[in-house]
Amino acid sequence: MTAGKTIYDIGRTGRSAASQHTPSGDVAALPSACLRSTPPQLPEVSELQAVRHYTGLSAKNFAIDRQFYPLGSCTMKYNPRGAHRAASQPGFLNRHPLAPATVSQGFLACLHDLQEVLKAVTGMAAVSLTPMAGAQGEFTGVAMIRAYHDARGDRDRREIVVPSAAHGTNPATATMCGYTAREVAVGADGDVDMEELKAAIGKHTAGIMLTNPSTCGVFERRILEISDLVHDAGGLLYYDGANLNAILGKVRPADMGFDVLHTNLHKTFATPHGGGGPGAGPVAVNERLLPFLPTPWVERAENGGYRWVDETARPQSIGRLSAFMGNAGILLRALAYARMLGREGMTRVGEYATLNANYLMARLRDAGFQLAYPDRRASHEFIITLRQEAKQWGVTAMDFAKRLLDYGFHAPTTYFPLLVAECLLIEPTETETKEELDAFADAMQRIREEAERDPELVKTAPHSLPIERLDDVKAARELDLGGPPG
Amino acid sequence: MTAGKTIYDIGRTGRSAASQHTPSGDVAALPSACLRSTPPQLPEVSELQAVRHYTGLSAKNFAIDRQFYPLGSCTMKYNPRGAHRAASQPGFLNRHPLAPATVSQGFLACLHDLQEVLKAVTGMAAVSLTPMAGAQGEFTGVAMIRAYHDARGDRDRREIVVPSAAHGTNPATATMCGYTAREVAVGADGDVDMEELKAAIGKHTAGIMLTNPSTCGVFERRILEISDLVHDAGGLLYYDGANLNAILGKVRPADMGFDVLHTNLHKTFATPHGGGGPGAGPVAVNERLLPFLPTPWVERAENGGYRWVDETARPQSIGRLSAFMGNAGILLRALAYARMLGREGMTRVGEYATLNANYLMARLRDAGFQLAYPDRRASHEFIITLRQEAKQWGVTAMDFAKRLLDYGFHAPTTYFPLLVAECLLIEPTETETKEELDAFADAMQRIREEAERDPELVKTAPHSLPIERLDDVKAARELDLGGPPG
Amino acid sequence: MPFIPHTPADVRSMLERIGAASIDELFDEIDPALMGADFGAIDSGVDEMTMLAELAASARQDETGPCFIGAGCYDHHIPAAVWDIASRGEFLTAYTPYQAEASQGTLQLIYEYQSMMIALTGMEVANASVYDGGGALAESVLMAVRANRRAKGVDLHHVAIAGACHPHYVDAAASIVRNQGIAVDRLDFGRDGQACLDALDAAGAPAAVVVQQPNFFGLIEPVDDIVRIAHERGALVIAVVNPLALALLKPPGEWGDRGADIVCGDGQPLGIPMASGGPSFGFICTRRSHVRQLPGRIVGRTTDRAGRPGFTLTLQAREQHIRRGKATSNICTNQGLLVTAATIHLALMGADGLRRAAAGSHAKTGRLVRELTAIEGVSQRFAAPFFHECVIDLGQPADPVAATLADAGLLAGLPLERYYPELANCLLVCATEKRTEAEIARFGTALAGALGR
Amino acid sequence: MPFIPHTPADVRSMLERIGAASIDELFDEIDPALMGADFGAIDSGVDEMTMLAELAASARQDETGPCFIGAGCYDHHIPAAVWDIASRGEFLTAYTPYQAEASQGTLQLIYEYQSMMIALTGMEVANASVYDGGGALAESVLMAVRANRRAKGVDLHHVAIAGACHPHYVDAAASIVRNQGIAVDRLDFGRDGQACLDALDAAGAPAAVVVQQPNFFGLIEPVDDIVRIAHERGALVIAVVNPLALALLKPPGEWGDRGADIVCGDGQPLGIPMASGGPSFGFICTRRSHVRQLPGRIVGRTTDRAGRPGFTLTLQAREQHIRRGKATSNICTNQGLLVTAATIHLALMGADGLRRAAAGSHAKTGRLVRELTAIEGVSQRFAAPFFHECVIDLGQPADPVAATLADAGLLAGLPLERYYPELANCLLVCATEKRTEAEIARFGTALAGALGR
Ligand SMILES: Cc1ncc(COP(=O)(O)O)c(C=O)c1O
Ligand SMILES: Cc1ncc(COP(=O)(O)O)c(C=O)c1O
Repeated sequence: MTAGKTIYDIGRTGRSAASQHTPSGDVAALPSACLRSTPPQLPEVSELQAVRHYTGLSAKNFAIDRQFYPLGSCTMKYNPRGAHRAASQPGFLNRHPLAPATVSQGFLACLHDLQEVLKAVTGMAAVSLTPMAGAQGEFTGVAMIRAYHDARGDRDRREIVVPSAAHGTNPATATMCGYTAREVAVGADGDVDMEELKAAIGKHTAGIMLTNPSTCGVFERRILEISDLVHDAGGLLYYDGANLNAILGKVRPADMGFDVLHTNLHKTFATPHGGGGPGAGPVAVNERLLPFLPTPWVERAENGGYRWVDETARPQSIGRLSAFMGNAGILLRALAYARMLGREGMTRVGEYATLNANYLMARLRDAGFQLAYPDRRASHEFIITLRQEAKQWGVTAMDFAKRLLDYGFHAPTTYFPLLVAECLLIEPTETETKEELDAFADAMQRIREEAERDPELVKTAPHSLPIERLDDVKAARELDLGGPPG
Repeated sequence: MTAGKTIYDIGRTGRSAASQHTPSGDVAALPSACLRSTPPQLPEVSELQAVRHYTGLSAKNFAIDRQFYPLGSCTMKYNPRGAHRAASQPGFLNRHPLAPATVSQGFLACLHDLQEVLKAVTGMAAVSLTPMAGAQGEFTGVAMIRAYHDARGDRDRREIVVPSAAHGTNPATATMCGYTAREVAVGADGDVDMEELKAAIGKHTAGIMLTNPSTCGVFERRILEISDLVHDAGGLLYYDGANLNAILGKVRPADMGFDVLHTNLHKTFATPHGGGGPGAGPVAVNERLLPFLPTPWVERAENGGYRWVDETARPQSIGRLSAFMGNAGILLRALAYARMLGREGMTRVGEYATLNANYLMARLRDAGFQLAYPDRRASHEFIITLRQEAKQWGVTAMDFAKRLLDYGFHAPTTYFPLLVAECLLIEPTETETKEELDAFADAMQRIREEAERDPELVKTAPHSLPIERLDDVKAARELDLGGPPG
Repeated sequence: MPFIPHTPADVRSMLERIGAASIDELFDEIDPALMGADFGAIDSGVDEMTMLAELAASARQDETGPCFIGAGCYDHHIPAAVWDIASRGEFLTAYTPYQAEASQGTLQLIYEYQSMMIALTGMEVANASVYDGGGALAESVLMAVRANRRAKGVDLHHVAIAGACHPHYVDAAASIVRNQGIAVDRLDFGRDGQACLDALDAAGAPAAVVVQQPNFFGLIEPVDDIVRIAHERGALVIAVVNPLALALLKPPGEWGDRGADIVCGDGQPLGIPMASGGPSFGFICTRRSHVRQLPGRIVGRTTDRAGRPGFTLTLQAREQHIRRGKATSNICTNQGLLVTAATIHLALMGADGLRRAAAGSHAKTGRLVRELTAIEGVSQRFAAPFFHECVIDLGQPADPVAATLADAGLLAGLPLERYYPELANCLLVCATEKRTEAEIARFGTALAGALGR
Repeated sequence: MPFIPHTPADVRSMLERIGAASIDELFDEIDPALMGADFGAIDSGVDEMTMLAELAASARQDETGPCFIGAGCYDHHIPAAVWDIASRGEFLTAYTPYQAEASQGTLQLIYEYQSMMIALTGMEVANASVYDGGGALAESVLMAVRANRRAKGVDLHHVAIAGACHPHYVDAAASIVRNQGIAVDRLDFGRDGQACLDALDAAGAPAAVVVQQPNFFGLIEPVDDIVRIAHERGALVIAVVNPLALALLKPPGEWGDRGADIVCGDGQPLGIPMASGGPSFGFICTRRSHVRQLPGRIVGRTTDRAGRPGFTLTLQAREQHIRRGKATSNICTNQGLLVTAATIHLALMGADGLRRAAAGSHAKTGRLVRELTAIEGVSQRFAAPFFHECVIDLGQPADPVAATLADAGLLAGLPLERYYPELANCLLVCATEKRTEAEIARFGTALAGALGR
């Protein structure tokens, strides 16, 4: 039994997974000064020990394949195994990134197909698949906005406007692109405060980053007005596609006036999150930004085949963002998913994600929970605030979250967006059943009763997991970040 | 959450895993009288529901990849993932069993290689890989013994002798082959009682089935004497290879005088047990029985290639035992394992399996447990008897077994062999670490203390699993064997 | 040391505790004369990388183009989720669920499997698998003879096969039951390829009558009549079925006067790769009244000490580990992992998905037959309706034609001469739902070419 | 409806509870003008079987013979267990471990990963991954500039690349850091292909000096000297390393006077398939004193309420979800699953296994170089010792030769003209431990043929 032990703890000097020992070789040609004097301290375990240890660790995770996982803004929907299989074909796994295009036509065709799908769902003119996650997509988009202004000699625009509900990656991206993030408030109805926005926009404005539906779980109704406002001021609009799942196949960001966007394939296109990644955050642009698209991407050649487009063909490109072409394996999974959904299936995604969210919102409302935006439709997600519960019984949103784990549900997103106190951002996704939503609502209701009757029980949760609540303060104060034992 | 629910319970009319719906077709050409009037009542679930349900069920199993699993006689050793991978190559998985030999040379070469390995480790003249498990191997072997006697016109031999410690498949096999099983006692030292044996053997004896080391966990020391005795009486010797792991690469059954045997590839050759199978039980024979070998098997052709041998070439063969050639995928896994071990690795298997068993036996003896054969070396397994504990504290072998589950160990084999009261047959295998054996011995010792101090605790175990002790009597009395809900 | 975790220090301290000087000493009860064998014929071991390269090369060698052989093993679509889940260590590396509390995953799954097989076959109980379809037929014959042993006027030493049953199944059953003095009589099939009711009428009073639906030639048998005739003579009826076909066809439980008595077959079409024919699994279903004659594991639902529902192996008194020489069978290890895959497969397919796979295969084979018989001199041998296999007469010996096509990377079907000399010009072909229009067209073109048309 | 479980009855009762008449009504806050888009350009959906057939055909189209390209992506052996475990749903379908108690599996694994990376690099702390090697270099540059911002006389707008660093890494870093006003200066490499110490001497006072070991040409760099010179000028040293090479080579933590300050690279050689270059993962290790400048997730060990050890994300105040515009980076989703695979890989390989893979690759490349340079007119471009890549001069333009060999199914290495016009006759070749003698001989023969020798 290895409970609580690390892989180092179960190792012993001289032990190994010997069938992984490939034939070695002579290193006499290497100058001894460049060689290491002692071997690195890696674990010394048998193959069975490694298999048992990591299989055992996996069992300590919640995951979509095990639990309902209504993490708002993260779109934890079913990740089809067929897509995983499709991307795991030997021909894909063994392809070298620098293999000549002549022997890569199958792969290039797949990328091209995915580019076309993304153009169609976003309404944009061109797509680059290279960004490796949403945040890298954001970086790419804002870097393109900057390249656009720079190319026009319009160098005084220093600000990127973001709503206060924006995801942290938005302002962080602005900074990485050398801009200042300027936050504008969100009104009581969940839409951006138009007065503040008007005050914020001007000739210093490089652009605005918006997600719509927003992370407040509502659709920004004045989006066309905002678009005009920003464009009239000479700024551009960036669409954070993290929430595209809500409107997939129904509304195209291009039609809302956006100039550039990323999509999170690991959300909307159902590629697995992998315990923290990998994702993929392809960017799509309208004609205006097309010259700046990052490389490489794929286009059709005259002979009907496919070829890479790189900096030589696109001298204004913002360039390369990674060593190769992006998270190819994730792109293939997304393509597989898109093929299985097709046009009709995509439309249904937005519809049923929205149905599930509105239903669960209604159930929780009826169970006595306070909605952040009670007069609004939920998009694919919605917010409840436990302000009341915290004040009355001292039971916080975090306590509810931890107690949900005991009931076998992953917790919703907690304390985001920051502007709603004691909030839970709940996103059920379209792939969950009504029964699962009902069970979750029932659990929430029971926890609420517990919070009133026995607040300690909730405040000290979880109680049924391998571990109880962890001391985060200690973690940050007495830093133990690992390192080999000796 | 679906705890305790069956897949039927979570289904709903009209729900489906729709991406598994392949294009249908017109069935008008089929007479309506032969068609079913209502669809079969299968579960109606979404793909996520199925994935989550069966992933969740898997988590309710103990398995080698999760726990120490010292199930005596079953050789629960590490099942290398590399062997699983090797057998899962598309070229193997997509091969049709009746594909012509001309396009099957890769596969046939693998089978031939495995036949050669098995000939070498057993010392026999020929091998047929077709039996699908140990019991089918036994059937095959005894059917060959019968064919041999029949071919000689020696039709009065009606008995197969088995020691009382024999596995249940041995006498059951004798019956299936039209023989009567005659049991002979095992002596206090674990060896067969020679006097009884002599009395049992005669001209009515078709043969004897033995496993050596025996299921008493000791090596039958008078094996050569027994062999002479049986052969002199005109009988043949069958070797039940279930325990070959103990002497792999050290002693060849042929040298002990056996005429025919099976090997359990799912034991000695580390192919996974799969929660009840599949296995493979290839048979090996000496020259005497070669004409009777079941078909098909593989031999080298004159052109250096490989070809199937079937009944046309071997008219005396006992024939075919299954629709195709056996559990090909298991054979490939065994070959992969054999290639990784090689000659030296095989020898080590027996050595370290024996070391682990003798060590664990010593630890348990020192902890106060009573050994069934205290004066003997353990082979790869050994027996303790909890007669004392049962008498003194009312805590049985079964109670110890169930309580071990709480400590995170699978239980050893209980109540087998039948001749030792309240016994546990313990087989650690060579792939477990000393630390694991120590932890198991410590747990046994603690349970013994619990049995003395708080027998109820042990008698009502397990306490930490998803379910408590099950009512087997009720299961057999109030038969609920499933069926669709409606 | 591949897979052995012992360090030199471990070995020393373990030997010390044992009180032995060396590992060799642990073998000191074995006659030294037995220990001298030379294992030099076995090569030295190689690392996993090298082994994988070797076996991958062998596997690659056998890759071919599209497969149109059926004959008991079919190239159907298998949802990716099936083996992703079935290959989880918790299913793959567990043993038979003897310790029920630590094996609820496998046990509940088998219970669900039994339920699904009951639904498909229209029977009342199912076991947890036997080795394969051939073995299932053998066990079914033995079971029928035992179950029918008190019937009057029935010959317990004979069972009759009505019509074209898979010859390998019949061979396997014959090899196995022969040892218990039971003969398997193959009755003639009619000119139309279906079971000949007259032959059955003339067959005396066998203990059981076996009929395969669809039969070996892919044809629909008049099962209602066969069951009625068999039952009139006191024989039990053993139905050999393709479980996928049961998504469309009348379940054996409803055949004739009171349904078949025992239903068996091979589960390969339910999510099992062809994989050279194994591992797959055999299934047996029967009436509740025969459950004590059923071989193999059976899972039942019961309750635990706290009254919660749970699952356990039951009726073990039928089995060899309890009943020994008097058991219903010697089977111990069965084909559990394949049952795991089939259960997940059935759950994912549902009745609708299964029906589509069956109907799609039926339609594709129809399409193939039209393609092939459009070639001059090529015809359909039997006119009766077929499910997803069909006997095609090439008008010239089929074996060399199939060999030519195989060399061109196309598995054209099974030449039947080996089994039926009178069908030397015939190929048994099959197109599952996986075969594409392009592949079918390729077959047509290649066949026409091989026939010189 | 693929992946959507709703029955019509579900939809009805859900809408009723919501108080809406239809699903469409749920979109009534959206301006109808936005809803008219035509999605007809997207094809209708297909079932999993059809999708798999399509993508398998594409994948098969690109299968080639042996790969001798390296250049940052290497065809090493990956133990079968690595992805069998990493692909378990519990790792594959979990999110970032925000709820620590429900994510101990991933968290402990990352902690173990951090430990292993610290061991390999000789540094003090590691993060839980960034996107890839190129991104890791970019983040390292930004980090170095931040960490060095108080140094005197250092130009925070420049970093210098000493010698031949992977051109794609440099490009990626340049594109990214450019926006913060940082220029990446490529210093010349010497005639021997190694970093030119004189060029470094002349480089002014960059905030950081980047050196890749082994460098892009596979050559061993004089890292001790480079680190010493850089530190003398107040620059921080960023080491770009191949983690597999670190099984053999001196860890960056020991280079020069006091070791490199930041170590980054791509984890692909640690159990990640080539897969067209992604997903893989970037790693960054550094000194403990710089930990607050490290971007990305970091896991720490702590205790739970009961005092038991457990793991959690820590130092989150560096990250965008807390610090927003002031975060060390905008990174959120990283490459967790690949870290999972790499951790299992490292545990299985151990120091010995890793060393063998490295030494084996080194030796195989030596063997390859001998094979190729035995051809008349073919030579080794740089004489310096190499790890497992080498620049081969063909004496004629390399691009068409590589194209010819690719058409023959052999990936002959990377033609360097695109990156270095002066190396237009050169191929960068690599042979990992997986390449066999036969494959190397085949390369020799094919190359000789293509060159007309
Ligand atoms: C609204 C929003 N924007 C951006 C991101 C960043 O995407 P990624 O994590 O893929 O970098 C997220 C991810 O959680 C998000 O929810
Ligand atoms: C001693 C012995 N003989 C025979 C067998 C039967 O082998 P199988 O289960 O493969 O049919 C076993 C299996 O447990 C066994 O332990």
